[in-house]
Amino acid sequence: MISVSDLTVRFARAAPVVDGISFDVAPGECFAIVGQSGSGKSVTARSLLGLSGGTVSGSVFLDSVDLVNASARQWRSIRGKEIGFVSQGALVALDPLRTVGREVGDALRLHTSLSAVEQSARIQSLLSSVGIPDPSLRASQRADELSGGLRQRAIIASAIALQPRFLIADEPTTALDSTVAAGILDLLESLRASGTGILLISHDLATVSRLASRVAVMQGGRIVESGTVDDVLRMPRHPYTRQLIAAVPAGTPRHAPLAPPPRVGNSGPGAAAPPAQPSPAVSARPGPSFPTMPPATRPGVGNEGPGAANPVAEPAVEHPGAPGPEFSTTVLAATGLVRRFGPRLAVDDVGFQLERGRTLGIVGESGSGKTTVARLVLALDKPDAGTVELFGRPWAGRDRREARIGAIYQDALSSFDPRLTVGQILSDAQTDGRSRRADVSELLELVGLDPSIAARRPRILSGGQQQRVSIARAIAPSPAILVCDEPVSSLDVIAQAQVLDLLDKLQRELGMSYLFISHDLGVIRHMSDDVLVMRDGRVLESGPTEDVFGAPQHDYTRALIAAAPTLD
Amino acid sequence: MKRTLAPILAAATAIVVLAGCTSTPTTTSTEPVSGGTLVYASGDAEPTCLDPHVGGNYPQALVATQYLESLVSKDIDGTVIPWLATSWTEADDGLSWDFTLKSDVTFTDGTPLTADAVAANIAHLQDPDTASSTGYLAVQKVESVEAVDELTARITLSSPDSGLLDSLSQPWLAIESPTALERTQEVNCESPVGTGPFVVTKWNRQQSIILERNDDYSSPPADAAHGDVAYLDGIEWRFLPDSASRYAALQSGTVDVIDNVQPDTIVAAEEDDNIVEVDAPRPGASNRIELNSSKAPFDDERVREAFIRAAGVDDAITSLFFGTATRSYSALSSVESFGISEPEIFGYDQAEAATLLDEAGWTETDADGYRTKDGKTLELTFPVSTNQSIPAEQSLFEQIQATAKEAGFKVVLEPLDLASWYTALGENDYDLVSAPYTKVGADVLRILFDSDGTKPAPSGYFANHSQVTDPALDELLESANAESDQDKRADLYAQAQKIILEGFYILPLYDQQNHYLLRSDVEGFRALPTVSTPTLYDAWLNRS
Amino acid sequence: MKIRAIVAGAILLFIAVAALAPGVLAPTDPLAIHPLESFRPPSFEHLFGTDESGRDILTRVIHGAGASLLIGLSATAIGVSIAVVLGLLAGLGPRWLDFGTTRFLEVLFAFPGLLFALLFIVIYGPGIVTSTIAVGLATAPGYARIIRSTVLQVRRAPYLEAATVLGRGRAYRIVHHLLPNVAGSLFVLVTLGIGQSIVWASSLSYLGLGAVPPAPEWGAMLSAGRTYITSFWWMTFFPGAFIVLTAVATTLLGRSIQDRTRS
Amino acid sequence: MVEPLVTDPLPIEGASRARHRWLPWALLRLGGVVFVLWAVATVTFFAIRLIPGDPAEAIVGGPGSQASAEALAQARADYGLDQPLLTQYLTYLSHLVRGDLGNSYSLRSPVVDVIGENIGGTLLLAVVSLVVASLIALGVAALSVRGGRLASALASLLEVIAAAVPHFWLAIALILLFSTVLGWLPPVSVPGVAGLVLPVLTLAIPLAGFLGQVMRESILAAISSPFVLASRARGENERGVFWRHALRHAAIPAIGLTGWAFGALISGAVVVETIFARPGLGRSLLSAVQQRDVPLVLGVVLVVAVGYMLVTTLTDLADRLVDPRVVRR
Repeated sequence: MISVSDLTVRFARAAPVVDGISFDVAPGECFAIVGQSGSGKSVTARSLLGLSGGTVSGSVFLDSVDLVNASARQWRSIRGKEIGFVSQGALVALDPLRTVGREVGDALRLHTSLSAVEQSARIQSLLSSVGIPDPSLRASQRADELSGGLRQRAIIASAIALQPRFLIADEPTTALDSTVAAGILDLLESLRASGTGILLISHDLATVSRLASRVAVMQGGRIVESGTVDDVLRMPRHPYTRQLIAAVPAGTPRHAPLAPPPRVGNSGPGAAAPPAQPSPAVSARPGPSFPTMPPATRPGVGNEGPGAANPVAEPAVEHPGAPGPEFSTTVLAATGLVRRFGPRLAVDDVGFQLERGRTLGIVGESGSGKTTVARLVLALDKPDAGTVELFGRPWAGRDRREARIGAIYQDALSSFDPRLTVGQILSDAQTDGRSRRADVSELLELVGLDPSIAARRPRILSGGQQQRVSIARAIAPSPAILVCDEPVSSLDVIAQAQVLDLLDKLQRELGMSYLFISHDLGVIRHMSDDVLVMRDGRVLESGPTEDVFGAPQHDYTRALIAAAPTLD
Repeated sequence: MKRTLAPILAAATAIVVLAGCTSTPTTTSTEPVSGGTLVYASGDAEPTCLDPHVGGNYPQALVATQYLESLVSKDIDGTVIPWLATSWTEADDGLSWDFTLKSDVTFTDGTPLTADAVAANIAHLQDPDTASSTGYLAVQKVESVEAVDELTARITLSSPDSGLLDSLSQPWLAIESPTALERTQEVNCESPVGTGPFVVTKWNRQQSIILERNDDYSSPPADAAHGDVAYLDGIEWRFLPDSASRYAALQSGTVDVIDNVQPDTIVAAEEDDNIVEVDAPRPGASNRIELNSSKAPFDDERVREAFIRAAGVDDAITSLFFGTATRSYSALSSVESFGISEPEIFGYDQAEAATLLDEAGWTETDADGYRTKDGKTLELTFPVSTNQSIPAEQSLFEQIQATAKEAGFKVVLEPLDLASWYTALGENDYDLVSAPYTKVGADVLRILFDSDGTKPAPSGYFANHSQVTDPALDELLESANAESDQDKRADLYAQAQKIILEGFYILPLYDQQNHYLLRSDVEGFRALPTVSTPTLYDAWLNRS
Repeated sequence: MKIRAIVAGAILLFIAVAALAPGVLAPTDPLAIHPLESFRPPSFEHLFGTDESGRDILTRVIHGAGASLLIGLSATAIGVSIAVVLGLLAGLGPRWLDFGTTRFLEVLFAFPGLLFALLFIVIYGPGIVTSTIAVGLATAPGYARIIRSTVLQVRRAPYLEAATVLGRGRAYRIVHHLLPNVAGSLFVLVTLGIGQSIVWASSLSYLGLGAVPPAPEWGAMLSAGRTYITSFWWMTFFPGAFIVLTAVATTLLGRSIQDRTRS
Repeated sequence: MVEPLVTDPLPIEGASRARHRWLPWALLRLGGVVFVLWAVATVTFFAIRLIPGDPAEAIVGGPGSQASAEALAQARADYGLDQPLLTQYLTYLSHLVRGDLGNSYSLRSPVVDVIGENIGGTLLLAVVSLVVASLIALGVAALSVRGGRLASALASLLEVIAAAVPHFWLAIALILLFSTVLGWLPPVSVPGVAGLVLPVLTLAIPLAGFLGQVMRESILAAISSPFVLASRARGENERGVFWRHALRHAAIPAIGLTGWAFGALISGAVVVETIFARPGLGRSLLSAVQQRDVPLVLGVVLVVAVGYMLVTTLTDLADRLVDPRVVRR
């Protein structure tokens, strides 16, 4: 039994990062701590191993052993032996320069007197026990020769090498594909079932709900709410918990807001997007007139989608006159796209159509070719076969200004010229590169940012703010199509919710069509009208979102759905 | 070896100046011990050829003294004494000399020393292929050499040469094995063969020359302290060009003897009981700045005088040499008995310099304070050979530059490597230059100031840098050289020197500095009184 | 971190003032000799002592800043100019050009710095101008490689792709995004390079192949002082210390700029 | 912030694929070496022709060398200066291939012999200095990493200073301290270990400054990385973390710098061998430069270029052994 009471951790003289929290974990139980980055959950996990690096007060007991006052010698006999640790970042938690076997065997080397041969045998049996095929080969390889899932399994193998009674798993599935993550969670579950106590740390309520029986919600170093998973999810008492739950896109209908209606004008730039702090008004504002956007070239305003619940007034803009009803509403069409990288087919006969004002989601795991599709559509890359048509005309990257296709990216920050301020970036986009001094306050307000942010450089903004700037830049030249490549994958769940809400709002206001790419089934399902499921460069199935996910035709789609964490 | 040893020993020890200490045991207190290898660290350039006939510079002389010997030597008083030649006679007309050689002397390759060997050596020096400069100039008057008998060589001259014995005493005219000279120059440069107390066994280029004792040695000069083979087993002759590391090496005992000692180091060494100084100024010319009289502005004697008046030398020597060097007012080294000193000619007087320049027409002054004439600046090019002038001397030139500026001279110092320096001289692209010239005897004046000296030797070198072409001077030098009466010679040389000094062709500085520092347990070290090169024949190591 | 930049800045400011207006800091003539006051150790009268001709070393060090800095700047300018041409050719040109330039640089790298400088000096003879050019040429390949990789890095940067998507042409991207960002690291490179160039040039001077006495240039002062090192350490110590100080200050400044742009 | 989504690289099935790439690598590498050597030879060939004036005169030591007519004729014959340029060039190359680098006029012996006599000393100096520099750098890096921020800042400053100190100045300071004042070590090179200490320190300290900076950065990155946290969580102690993780990561940038370090050491050897009067290539080179002994200068430069290529090839190999990721990239 690990019992923690009044645990406080502080670094130097700053305010405590963990502020008087108490909980306990019993053998065979999974206790979870949920919170956003900066909430103190990882520091909590590390302080149970004496590795927080800060000043620890309060009490932590492993049965009767006082861990707060443990000596270095005591710690060494506890770490790895009594408490195993599955660390954050599956892809970087193995030393890339050492073989997997050595990494896994460390605990054996440190805590047992097994001979080299015995150790090697034990390593192989450990690797197979965590579901790694061909263990002898894998033991001789280094981390980068293993896929993410295998790596995380190897890490678990190293943590359970000595069959510790407790396991601390800090974000064990982050950055893993959902099907892979599901496997890892199953593995942890089997360990729990065999009597190991698990402390699970996660930012993702859905992940937690799969494994834990009890959960604590952490915010700002404190536990704001705790209880059984069922109670907390069904009857959240604390507003923050409610906000977290609401922010989960999985299961939330299309166009329904994920974040609570925010209040106006308090987006302190530079603040690390405090979760409880809502963004400035989005839906409350009337649609702005766009001085730089000639009305004649405005895209058709989205009215085809299931936009019935649209609470916002249509912007006061005319429809472009030309296209009649017989004019195709297809703004983007891809046919038979093929892209080879060496012997590998990254994209293999992919075709789709994107209708005006609608969102086409592409969902797939890493290596499925979805980002390559995005690059082909943006004409940043040439297909080896197949065509892309914009507004019925072939498109290969010429006359980009006429093309009216924009993009936002997963890593918004690196998409900004590091020398430029927010204002310069947006002015450049707004004036088609003619000026870097134009007034961008309207644009900023449109994406819910305070105009004062214009003087700042993007790198001091929070991730959510950076993505908003990126969106503002993308919509400045009034594109008809926006390619969104994993736009929220780097964001906290609440920032993600706000950005998704913003994208939804802008689509309805400006009538843009989205090609929305994500690995996250929940996000795709929430955002898309139509969906494409990709795997290994091929389209497995496609169709209206609810048709595809409601009645999946393909095994892989079913596996994806099964693996996707939900709150239910 | 009929002479008694006592006065020679006294003379030898007198040379050793025991620097600032009394505790060091002196040579006379213990019996010499055989054995040990002495490490000599030379700051001079590494010779490119160990045969001093080839070219003929001081670095070659330094090391050659250990393995080559000359026909005659000199004692501390400047008297010519026997070495490989036991006696000599000059014909009445002064046109031939007979040298009787020491018997039973063999070169280290087994060749016996004979009159033919002497003939072969002179022929080698005169052979243009040898590219000798120093030796070549010294035997210019030799017409032929014949073997009268096995041990008597007769040297026939084109005209009388009273400096012949002086010339023959120099290491550049040392006698080498005629058999060895037959070899290619490349081989002979690598392993010259002589009769000396040591033998070259190995030459590690850029590093050291290894010398071993010649166990068959039998021909020390008449003033040597002993007559047997050398005490030392051998010598490691190292090249340490950096003066600071050279001194540090001596202090630490890594090496036993160093040469080319800087003035500040000499002063510092006085504090060190373990180090002894030997001061052996070189003979021949004094160190001097030569004024190129062949072209403007120094073709005007007034300008030359003005420069000499304006050059502040005394303070500079005081500050830079710490009393280790004495100001010279002579064209010759202070060890040359025919030298005359004329301090009054070289007075420092800026006002006089100004007047002289005015007279010479350099009346205008430009913005920087330099005199001009017809729009031309009074500029003096001064190529400085960084290989030949020690840093203190280069600093001295800087100070002269600074004081000459007061009078309106723009002295342009051009530190150059040896090759570029020769080029500058060869192209007559200099107004001032300082070139050391070491030679035994006052006849050096003939080499430095005779009109013939403006023509290059086979090696390309010419010695008359002031480019004096004065028939009267040529005449005086020639008759002095032909005269065998010492008093008359003295008078003739004095007249010649007066012409040189009063013509303001040179600015004498000091004797050519030649200081050695040695560990105090190195005994019996001395410099040969000929060209002051060290001889380690008598040296021994007083260590247990 | 900030203290580092401030200290470095203060040192460089002092050196810059010394270089531009040495008379302000040291009013007397650096060439004026006082033979009878030679070799004075550091004292109140002569903070850095005097040299072999009785010249005040502090005065000479201050007056030498200009020449030394000029050598460092010129050498760096030569090196960086060549490197910019090579680096941009390789980084922006077609593949074959990049291949060719890269091979060319590889060949140059086989001549380690000082050797290249010595090779140059053996061809054109020693002296202050040749040694400056030699140092510039010798450092060029290193700069070129860094510039090339910076160009390639910036060229592949997501923000250039973002600019493409926004419809900016190639010329616009190069002029408005690529070059300014490369220039940033170029500035760091130059800052770091000046100190190193001064060190290199002074090494050549020390070897007797660069600047020559009596010019009050640091390398030349070192060269003049080295024979007196055992007796009069201050003659070498102070000019050497200023070379080290300048190199350290430029390095620290370069680093702080680098860190600022990186984070 | 949540971990950014890292795309999962394709796992490589089996190590055999990596092994198959050695042959093309070796061939490519060999081609590169041959190319660079050819290019270096070509550069040196044209370097002689860049010298103003008569190339024959330049070869025997410049216009001031007072070269004899025979020496000039010899040089013309050696270098075929009376032949057409292409013939000269081919002759030059064929001489090089046969290991004939011409004659040093200043030392009056074949350049190959001069280099042969001197290369050992320089190599010894360079290798020992490299090892010592790595040890110093690693030691300082390790200590400063443990010592916290202040120690780290101090170490960083020391490294910057060390990297900025010119060799000649350091050499003089070391001689003053260890020979003149303390009298512990000989100020010039003597046979044996004692004579090697000061030259090695002179070369190693600035190099250690450079190496230390990169090593410390990668050690810091390594010990704050998740894999070290994981390792600690398995019960590894500080020493284990250092030896099993940090050291390997420090080695990678150090290996990458070895080629550069070789160049820096050879450059430094010119100064150090002169000051400490050590026989070696550097000292030969300097005196050759001072006497404008062109054949010797070119010979040394060629040999150093060969050495550089060898070193970079070896470090490339070492890099592949220490960090298999390189092979797969």
